Amino acid sequence: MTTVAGAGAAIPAGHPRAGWWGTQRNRQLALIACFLLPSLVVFVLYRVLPLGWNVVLSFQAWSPLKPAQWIGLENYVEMWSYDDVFWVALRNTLIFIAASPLAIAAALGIALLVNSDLKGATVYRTIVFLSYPLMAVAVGIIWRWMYDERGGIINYALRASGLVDRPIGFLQDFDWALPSVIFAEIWQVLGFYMIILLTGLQSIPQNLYEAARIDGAPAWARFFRITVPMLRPSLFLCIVVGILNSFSSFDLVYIMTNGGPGHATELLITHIYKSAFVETKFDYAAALTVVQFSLLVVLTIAANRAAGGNAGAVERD
Amino acid sequence: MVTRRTLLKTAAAAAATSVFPTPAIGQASKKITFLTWNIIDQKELIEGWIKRFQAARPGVEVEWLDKKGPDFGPFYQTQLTAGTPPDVINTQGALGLEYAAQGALLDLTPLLAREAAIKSRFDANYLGNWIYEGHNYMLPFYITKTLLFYNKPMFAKAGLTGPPTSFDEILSHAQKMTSGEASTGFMTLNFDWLYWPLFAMNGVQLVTPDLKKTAFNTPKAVEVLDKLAKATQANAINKISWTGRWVEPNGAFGAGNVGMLHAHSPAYFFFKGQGSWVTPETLGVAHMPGFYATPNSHGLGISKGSKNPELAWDFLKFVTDNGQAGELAERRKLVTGNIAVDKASLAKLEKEDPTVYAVLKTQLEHTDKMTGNWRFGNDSRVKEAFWPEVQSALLGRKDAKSALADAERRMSRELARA
Amino acid sequence: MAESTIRRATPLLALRHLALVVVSFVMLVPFYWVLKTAITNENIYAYPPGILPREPHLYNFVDVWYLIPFPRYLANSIIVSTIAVIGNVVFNALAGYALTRDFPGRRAVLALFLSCMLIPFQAAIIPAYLVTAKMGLLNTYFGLAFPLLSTIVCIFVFKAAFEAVPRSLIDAARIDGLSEWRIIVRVLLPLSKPAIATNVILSFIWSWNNFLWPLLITRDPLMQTLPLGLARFLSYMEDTTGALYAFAVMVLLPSILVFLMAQKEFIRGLTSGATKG
Amino acid sequence: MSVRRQLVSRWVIVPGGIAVVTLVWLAYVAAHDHGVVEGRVVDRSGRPVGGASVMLFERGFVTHQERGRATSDADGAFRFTDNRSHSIQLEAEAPGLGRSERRVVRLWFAAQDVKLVEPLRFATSK
Repeated sequence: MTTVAGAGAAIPAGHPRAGWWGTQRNRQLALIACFLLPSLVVFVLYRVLPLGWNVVLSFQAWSPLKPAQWIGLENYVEMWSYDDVFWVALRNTLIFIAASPLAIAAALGIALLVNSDLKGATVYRTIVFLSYPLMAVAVGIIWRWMYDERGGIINYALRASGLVDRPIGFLQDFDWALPSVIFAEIWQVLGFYMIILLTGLQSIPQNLYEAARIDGAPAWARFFRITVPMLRPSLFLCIVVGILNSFSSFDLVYIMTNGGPGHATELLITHIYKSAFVETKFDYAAALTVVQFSLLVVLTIAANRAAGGNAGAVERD
Repeated sequence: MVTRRTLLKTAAAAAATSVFPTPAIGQASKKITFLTWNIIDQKELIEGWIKRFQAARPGVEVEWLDKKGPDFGPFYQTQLTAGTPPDVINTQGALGLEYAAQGALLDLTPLLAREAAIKSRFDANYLGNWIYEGHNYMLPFYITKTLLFYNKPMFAKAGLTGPPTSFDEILSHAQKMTSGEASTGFMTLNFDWLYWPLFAMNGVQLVTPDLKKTAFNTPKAVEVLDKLAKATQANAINKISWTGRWVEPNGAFGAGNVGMLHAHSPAYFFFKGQGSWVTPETLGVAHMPGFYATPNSHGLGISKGSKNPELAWDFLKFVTDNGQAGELAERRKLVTGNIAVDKASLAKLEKEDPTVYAVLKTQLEHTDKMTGNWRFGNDSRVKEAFWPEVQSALLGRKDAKSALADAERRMSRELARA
Repeated sequence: MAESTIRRATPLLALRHLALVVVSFVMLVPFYWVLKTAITNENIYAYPPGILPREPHLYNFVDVWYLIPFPRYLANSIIVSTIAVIGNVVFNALAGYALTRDFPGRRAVLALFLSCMLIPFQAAIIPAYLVTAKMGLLNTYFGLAFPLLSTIVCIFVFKAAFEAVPRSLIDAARIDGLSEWRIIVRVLLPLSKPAIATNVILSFIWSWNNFLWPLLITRDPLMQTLPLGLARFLSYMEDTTGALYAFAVMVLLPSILVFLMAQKEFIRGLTSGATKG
Repeated sequence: MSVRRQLVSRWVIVPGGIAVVTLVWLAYVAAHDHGVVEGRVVDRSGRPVGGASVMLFERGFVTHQERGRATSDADGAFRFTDNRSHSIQLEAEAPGLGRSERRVVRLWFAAQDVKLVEPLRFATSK
């Protein structure tokens, strides 16, 4: 403080910067700003700018080499009143997202199990995580084969065990395709949820449990009064990631079904990608992107509310 | 003064090039980029070409890039937007036409007019696959169209003497060879309109000759689609026909329990690699009834944004001339659309590898009967509007009538937008 | 539950193992197939599927090594991923900490971060490319790593971990006159080892498996990363070949290694929380 | 963490260990990659075939290219010294005997020196 005051004195009085820099709080603010800066740079360059680009593009008619011209809401009108694929993709995307809580619940269960002094917890943990780092393309190929109607191991097992008499074309059947893709997606992402939740569990001070135990709170009570509230940030994170997966698992869907059969597994992201890079409708794809973005924002806000606001932060003193 | 300014300029330029490792931008030496479509297996060959090309032209540099189909679009479109498109590109199917319509490709018509010798190199019908609104945009690199492969032992077992000669015979043959799940009768590839001969041989037209209006929603088309759907439900047509892409159908045919496969010539090498049963005695090769076939050829074009279009054209001529094309034909065992080359290599193959010969021969026959190769500038959009609906019908999700109605509605919209 | 001190009755213990074994089985079956196909050349669409590998061998791995410039790609991947990991741990920790402090516009920043997460990269390709080109980072390691230098998920991992650290501890440190920087390094990070581990693991995996971005910004073959080798295998042999799966395994191993090395922190973390508060 | 502790941490040991193993392996490879391929050619009854020309095919991405030919000496032995590949096929051809079976030889690294245990065998005999 004193040194700073001195510095402040050295500079002609009333110099705004000196005055601003003078207070402890402002220096704190400057510091916080510096802390945020690197990340902000990355996100502004690779997230915010592209979003802006998409927003602008969504009101234009453009393709590489074609000068952009403003066409107002045409792209959106097209989407709303003519593109029936959009509505299918929207529905599928929502189903896709709705499935993630199940995965998270499963992951929580596993995390709790492997977070103890259980023998071989490390092994289990590793096994569950194993699938996450696998390249999505490889995962897609493998599951496409597992689901295969003739050579697929799943049908093979189902029939060997006499559960079904006719093989199921999981990825070819209009009703099975989406659930099958979702299951494969969960298979891959389970390990991710698990370590996020593990990280959360790790940071719960044990003394809370001890205290609770001394008060004679039963296990379930400790779970709901301590574990769940303390896990709020991690759970929130998992839910957000669950929402993200509706597009971050693009590769998987693209490899497994490419949105088919018909449009049974068409997600907004596959529709966006195909519109842009297969049909070269970049302008229309931009409109789709904006819509998907808004949708996900709404969902995230809802999740945030559910997690008690502040990204599920736990306020304690 | 002047000297100093120029000096500064060059210095700045040098600095720029060193700071910006961006290729093809602001480079002194004459450089072109050759972007191929999924032919990385011929690394040795293409690098050899480039060496020779450069040797003959001092100060010229050729950069070679290869992308797999799904990655090609994103890469090329991005490069277009950035103003650094690869000079010479190799695309598959109708994509070249779309890029042409997009204004990405150089119109080769004047160049071909200038050098008749080049134009006469190629099979006119194949060359014609890349004519968009009357202009040539691409030259054949290597060419394929669909044909009918069939499993002779399965034919014999079903008491069938020869390949089908009509649409209904395809279905009846298929039915005869079908027994539950153990074996299915017929299978086709479905991407890029490859299944279209099935409709063409029934006289179904997709669009009016001017490509402006849909023409497929007819009672006949409904009947055909319905027959195909029923045959699929009965397992006579393998479901993979409508759901698989490349690996599944060819893999299944290679597994030896599918009677017929309608696919283009590269399929042969794939299922041969998969199926030990494939020998000259067991594999039958024929044309589809009515000699209809859908091409899926590889073309070479020049990006309009090329900094050295003349050099690019030079390279195009170099790659497609007898020497280079000959090597490609020999190594990849394919036909190039270069008449002289194909003649020679087929003559050679006739002795060395009768099956390959039989397969490739079909590629040069009845080239006037090619179908499913409409010169759309928005082919993929039309496809996206048409195929999913038809697929729904084929897999029994929708009835043929309403599927075609929906397809018509969506396709008409795309055609109108174009 | 999370508490480690209690001794559990054996039947319950057995039950836990049972549950985990079942889960493990489901997780491993597809995996088994990756491995099986990697050590054979069987057509995976053959029927009926062979459960046990027929005449297994390891030559597919040799093929992978030579059919693509594996060593070069590997080196590139390692460099890029290392840059990304360092960037993530440092930047995310800073940002994560900043978000635990309250300052004007905090909610705005929070909202910005959250919404940044919701933009799919597939839709950002072209602008991202143009930006990178403008910065002259095409064909450079830094350009490859840049978009992944800081990831929001990991920022929130840190934020959550830091928030769980008792305030009293930080206040005490502050009273002792520790600078913010010191507080992070000396107080928060040591208590957030699991968060660090998670950051390392996830950022490594993400940059390691990144496919689309390297595909677009590296024209120079010498700058390409491992996942791009995948395209080469798919390109001609398609996906029935053993080499492809051998490749997948070879690309997977480093991630697993990093996970195994980092996950020790999850166990250590168990006791760390208990000490203070 | 002190410098010493960091040095012995797994983050150093594991990569270090891998590096060491790699170096050892590379050393071994360097000592054994002269591209020598040796073997013998015999006819059906196992008698050595002299003057048979042996072809060496090299594996490309999907194809096999002929890379070289060698001729077997009086006791059927042949020797290539310029193999660059990690996956080759050998086939012998002799007047009156036709072609031998095609032997697939896969190596652990490119140009690995190798000696065929089982000789190339013709289906027919003199």
